Amino acid sequence: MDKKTALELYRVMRTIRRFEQRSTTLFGENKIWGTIHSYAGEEAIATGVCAHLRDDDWITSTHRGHGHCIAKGADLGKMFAELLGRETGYCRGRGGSMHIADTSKGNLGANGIVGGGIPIATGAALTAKQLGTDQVAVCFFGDGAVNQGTFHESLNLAAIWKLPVVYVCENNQYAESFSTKFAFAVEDIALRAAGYGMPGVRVDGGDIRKVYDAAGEAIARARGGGGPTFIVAESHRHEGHYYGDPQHYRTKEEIESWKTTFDPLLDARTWLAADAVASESELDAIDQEIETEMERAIAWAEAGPPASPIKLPEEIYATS
Amino acid sequence: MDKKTALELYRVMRTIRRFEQRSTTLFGENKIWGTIHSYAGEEAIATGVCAHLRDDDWITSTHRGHGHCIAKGADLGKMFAELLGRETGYCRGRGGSMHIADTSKGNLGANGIVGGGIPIATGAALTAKQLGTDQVAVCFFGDGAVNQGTFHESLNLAAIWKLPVVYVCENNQYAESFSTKFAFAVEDIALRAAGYGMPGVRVDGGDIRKVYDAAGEAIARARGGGGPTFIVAESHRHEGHYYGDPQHYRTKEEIESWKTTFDPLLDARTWLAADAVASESELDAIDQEIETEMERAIAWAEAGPPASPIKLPEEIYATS
Amino acid sequence: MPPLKTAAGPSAAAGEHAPPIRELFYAEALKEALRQEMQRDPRVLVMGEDIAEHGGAFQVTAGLLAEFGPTRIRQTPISEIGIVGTGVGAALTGLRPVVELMYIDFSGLAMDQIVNQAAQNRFMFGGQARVPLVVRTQGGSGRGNAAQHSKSLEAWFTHVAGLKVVMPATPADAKGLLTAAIRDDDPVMFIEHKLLYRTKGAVPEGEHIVPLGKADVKRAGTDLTIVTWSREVLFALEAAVTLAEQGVSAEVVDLRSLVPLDKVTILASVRKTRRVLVVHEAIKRGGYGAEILSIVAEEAFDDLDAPPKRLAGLETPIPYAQHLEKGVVPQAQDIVRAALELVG
Amino acid sequence: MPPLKTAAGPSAAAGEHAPPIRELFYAEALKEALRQEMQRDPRVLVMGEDIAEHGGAFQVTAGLLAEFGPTRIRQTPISEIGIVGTGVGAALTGLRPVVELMYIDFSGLAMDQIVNQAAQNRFMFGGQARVPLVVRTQGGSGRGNAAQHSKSLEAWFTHVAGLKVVMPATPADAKGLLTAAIRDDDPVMFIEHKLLYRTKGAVPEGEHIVPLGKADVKRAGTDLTIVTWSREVLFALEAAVTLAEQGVSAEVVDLRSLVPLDKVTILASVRKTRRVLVVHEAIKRGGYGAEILSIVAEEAFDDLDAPPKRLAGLETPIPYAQHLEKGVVPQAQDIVRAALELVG
Ligand SMILES: Cc1ncc(C[n+]2csc(CCOP(=O)(O)OP(=O)(O)O)c2C)c(N)n1
Ligand SMILES: Cc1ncc(C[n+]2csc(CCOP(=O)(O)OP(=O)(O)O)c2C)c(N)n1
Ligand SMILES: [Mg+2]
Ligand SMILES: [Mg+2]
Repeated sequence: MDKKTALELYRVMRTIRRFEQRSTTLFGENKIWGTIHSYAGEEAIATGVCAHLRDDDWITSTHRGHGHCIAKGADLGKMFAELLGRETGYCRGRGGSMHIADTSKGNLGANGIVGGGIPIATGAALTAKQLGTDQVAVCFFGDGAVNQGTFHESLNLAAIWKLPVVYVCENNQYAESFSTKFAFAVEDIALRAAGYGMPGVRVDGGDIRKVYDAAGEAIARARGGGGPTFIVAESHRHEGHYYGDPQHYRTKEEIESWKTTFDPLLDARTWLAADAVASESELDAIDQEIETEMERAIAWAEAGPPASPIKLPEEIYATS
Repeated sequence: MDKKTALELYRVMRTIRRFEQRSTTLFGENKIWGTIHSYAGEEAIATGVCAHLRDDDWITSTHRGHGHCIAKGADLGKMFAELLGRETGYCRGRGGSMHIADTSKGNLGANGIVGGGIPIATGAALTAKQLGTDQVAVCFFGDGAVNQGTFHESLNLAAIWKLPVVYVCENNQYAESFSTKFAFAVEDIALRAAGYGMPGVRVDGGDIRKVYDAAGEAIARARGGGGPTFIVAESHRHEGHYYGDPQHYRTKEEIESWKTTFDPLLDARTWLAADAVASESELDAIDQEIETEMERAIAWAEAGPPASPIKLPEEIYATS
Repeated sequence: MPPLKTAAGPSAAAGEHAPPIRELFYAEALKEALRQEMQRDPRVLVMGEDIAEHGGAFQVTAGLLAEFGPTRIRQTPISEIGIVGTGVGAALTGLRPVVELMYIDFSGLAMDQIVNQAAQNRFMFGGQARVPLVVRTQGGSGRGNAAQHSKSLEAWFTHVAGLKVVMPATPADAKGLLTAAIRDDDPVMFIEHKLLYRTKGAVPEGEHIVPLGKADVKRAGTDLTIVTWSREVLFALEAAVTLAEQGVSAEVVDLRSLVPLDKVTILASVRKTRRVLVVHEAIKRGGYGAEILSIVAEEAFDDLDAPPKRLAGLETPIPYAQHLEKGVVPQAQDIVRAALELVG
Repeated sequence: MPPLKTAAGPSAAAGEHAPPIRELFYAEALKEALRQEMQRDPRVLVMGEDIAEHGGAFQVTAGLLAEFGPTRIRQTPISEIGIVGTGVGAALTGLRPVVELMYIDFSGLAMDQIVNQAAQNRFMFGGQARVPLVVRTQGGSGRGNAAQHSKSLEAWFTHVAGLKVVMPATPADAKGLLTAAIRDDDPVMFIEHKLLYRTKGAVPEGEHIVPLGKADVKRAGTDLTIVTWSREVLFALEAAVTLAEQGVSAEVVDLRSLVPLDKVTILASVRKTRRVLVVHEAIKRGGYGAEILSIVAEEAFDDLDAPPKRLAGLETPIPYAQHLEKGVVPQAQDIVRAALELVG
């Protein structure tokens, strides 16, 4: 992987991490309403996948969607503004953390319904096929969504129609409090792909290089008319399911251990240095730039006007 | 297989075939309202599976349910009475062909919703497990139901909970007009079992001996606490999807060919004779008995009173 | 039911240099709308079960496979939530899908994609997207299909912000409303009735649009207003004839669009006749008839000479036996009886 | 919302040698009902997502895992139609399952099993079976969860023949109605409200049953009747206090059971006050308020001194921003305003 790509991937991952840290503090300051789900620990997945996508490719995202949104090129200010319920937010304060979309960059939206985005991404891929373009749709979802009927029906449709879609399961080992050990009778979730007649790939979601390569292959296959792929990226979330989750379902030791033994950013810094791709100071400089950019984005968001009063029916209908 | 069992299986299959032939003529005579779906050609499946079940074991059935109902020991008169809309029918004329249940024999009911019975059978198996009995639930459904979300969610639940349930897919190669060639990107539907972590078995649904053995093994495993099995019985329906189906989706040749090359009854008569289990005349005698029994059942049904007026709310509520 | 003749409603050809008229079955009128819109716009595609060689459970798409091929008449496995959701995604990204749910009774399988995804998308994402999706389905009893293939569930969809709900009663309205629904940029539940497919009526050739949100006075009258929709419109018109013979002049208002709702036409008619009977096939409790009656009671209370009344299906799943099935939903004579009570 | 105090309704302890009373949170009252019924009947089990170690999204099952173990507090994958359907099968074969749908917004995924299977089974099969299934869920807005986690969808379920629908507003009713629902042999949709879990009220210890189908006059009055349910009961009681200060005496009728419905109590109250305001959080169009208003208009038309009115949620998905969220559903002051208009 060339230096430019490597540093760009690092920059995106770091931006996501920092965004999650800052939204967490903002939530703690009661500036964010509702709930937020941190992507910390899973940054390599969205980053490695979206690096292969164009602005006119589509993604569908989840309740844990900040990372997908950033990796697809979203504006940080508009994201914070949405979390802060500002008119300047991506969804004018109507959506909040669980419902950020950025259609200008092909992000069809986060989804509060587990598995809800799977048929939607499948439909986007159908559009590409129907109109004969070379666009690709990528569908992000968690391990929990794999046991939803939408997963099953959608993967079968994509397989029989050979649609240009890549299904990316972010297996962070838990669905809220439910461990995959109990939610599945199989250890390797990617096994399910065979039943639909599509390739199933299991990858280390903590290593940006491995994710980048696996995603590159799958997206190229989709673009080339080779049909769908099911990727399972093994990972771990550093935080609770949501801000304030007491995490009774796992031990303090487990929680702490992942922060040190499973961190795509630490991992990247290690090999970037070891392979002499970038020096510590180069990476620190990037972190510093992100720090500045982040605070500017937050300041911009906080300066925005509150979400404007709802206008009906025009806000619920396009034709009225 | 001993002679008694062999002849009993033959008798059940013949009874189902004859029931379908007669309900078809009754429909033609406008004595049956609504719609009927013939099981002709698939008799070996219900027969071979239910032969291993006790009256206190449960089954869930489908819109093509006459065969399951008979194999589980239903009274032919009450079945015909239901088709004729009589008060003496299994469901007092409320259900009709698509909704026959016989709870006295553990038949929890046919279902008009494709895949609708799959979680219900799973729940029956949960009852057995929860109460610590050795009862087993068998779930019949078609190839079309395999692409329903209920199939997916239920098989996963049964696998993680090791429930005593056997899922029997009757693959007659079509879902209404849709060929499995196009509905699946895999040729062997049983492949899906692996993704749930349960055994998948593909069997020739035209050979009662093969069905009997495969089902026996799966049901014994379930009864013994070994968990669920997914069986796919390959078969062909001799008639259209429903009475009156023009069958534009397959050729006359195909339709005719199955009646001669895929008939579990012809097949059974052949090996019963070849293995000298029973003579032609013995089998003809059985057919004759069934003929008599069938006409007696129809006469009884036709003599029954029409479905009585609906009483509300007691017919919709058990507690009111 | 024998093929019933129904006239194209007065306003059916409204706002048009009235094109040639000839008779078509309701199913043919729907097909004509699909064909014309598919010819007009390559982004329109039809998805559903058994819509290809078989031509659809009620023959609405018969012949379209030959004309448009399997990519635009896209037959699907039995995966209701999968196909509706795929329709949502396709609609969000540039297609104009018409997805068929064979029976409205199956909508319970796809409800999440219809409600949480299709209907809420535009508002939830601050107006970034539009969802030009039509979900074609059919409901109603009368064919002996029993409880799981005979329900009338329109009320569920009227209670969702962001959906539009249409229920044509005549072939002309079927063509005009389906055309309008396909061209509409919002998700539309297009609900047909299984016993209307074989009814005949005059249908304009060529482009024929009936705008969403316009009720149609199918028969003018002075003594009471019967507000209804879908198949009950035919029963109401039948009843109106009988009532006329008994000296009662009934006005029949066919809503056609349940959402958006044409309150103006309803209230104008009620203020004229000063009596209202709301009729539908769905069970009464929680039915859309309650919404209509409530609007009248709230906004025209003092214009009423008698309490407003509803006539609707009995609170029971639809039974199989033919003689029972007829008894649980309003027939023409039931409407006559209720109307006479109201004016008497 | 600060923990609101609510008294156990007059009739809450009806038909009992009034047992000791103490205060519990609504969530605790629900848990007490679950615990007592699970102790009483080994066939009762609870199934749902995150109900074990996590104790449920709203802590209703917190602690029950330790007492009853993982087979009776059975945690499930995210498979809504699978778990509700499994509940139907278990109920048909001898268990009494209480299945939890974490948010009523997810019921669209399980609708087929609730409606086509659970609700219709008894009638469809001629009375051969019973379906003692309770589906516990919660709805409503007020926590910033936005469009897919804040809906009020009770109207859908009231429009289904064969279901019972319950929506407790107070801790005492929550315990009493859940106990009754678990002992009922029919499928019951038990709908809680996410902002009620932390409200406190007096709750009888030991066995406490509030029969399904009995409304409760939570406050007596003479000038108008406010018919409402769930969280809006608290707003109505708050409004009644303000109204009293302004010399208006409002009677607050809490339906508690939407199905079966206590028409007698509603009509008696309306005939007394001669004015009715129906209030609910769900959007107005197609809401259950229309059913209540229709019954009043049909059966007590001549007893009304003013047109009946509805006050309900705006026709929009629930927005995220806190200041917008409050504005789309009726608050106490909105009820005061509507009541004054009605009596003025
Ligand atoms: C259909 C549905 N069921 C339940 C929920 C509640 N819920 C929100 S997130 C979540 C866990 C999702 O787990 P997973 O898919 O693994 O994603 P993760 O949170 O681990 O990223 C659940 C159960 C929901 N939002 N939608
Ligand atoms: C959920 C649902 N979708 C569609 C239908 C309409 N339908 C009835 S039978 C059938 C085909 C079922 O095919 P399969 O499962 O293979 O069973 P078979 O008829 O071949 O025995 C369809 C699509 C239905 N009844 N339920
Ligand atoms: Mg997870
Ligand atoms: Mg089949």
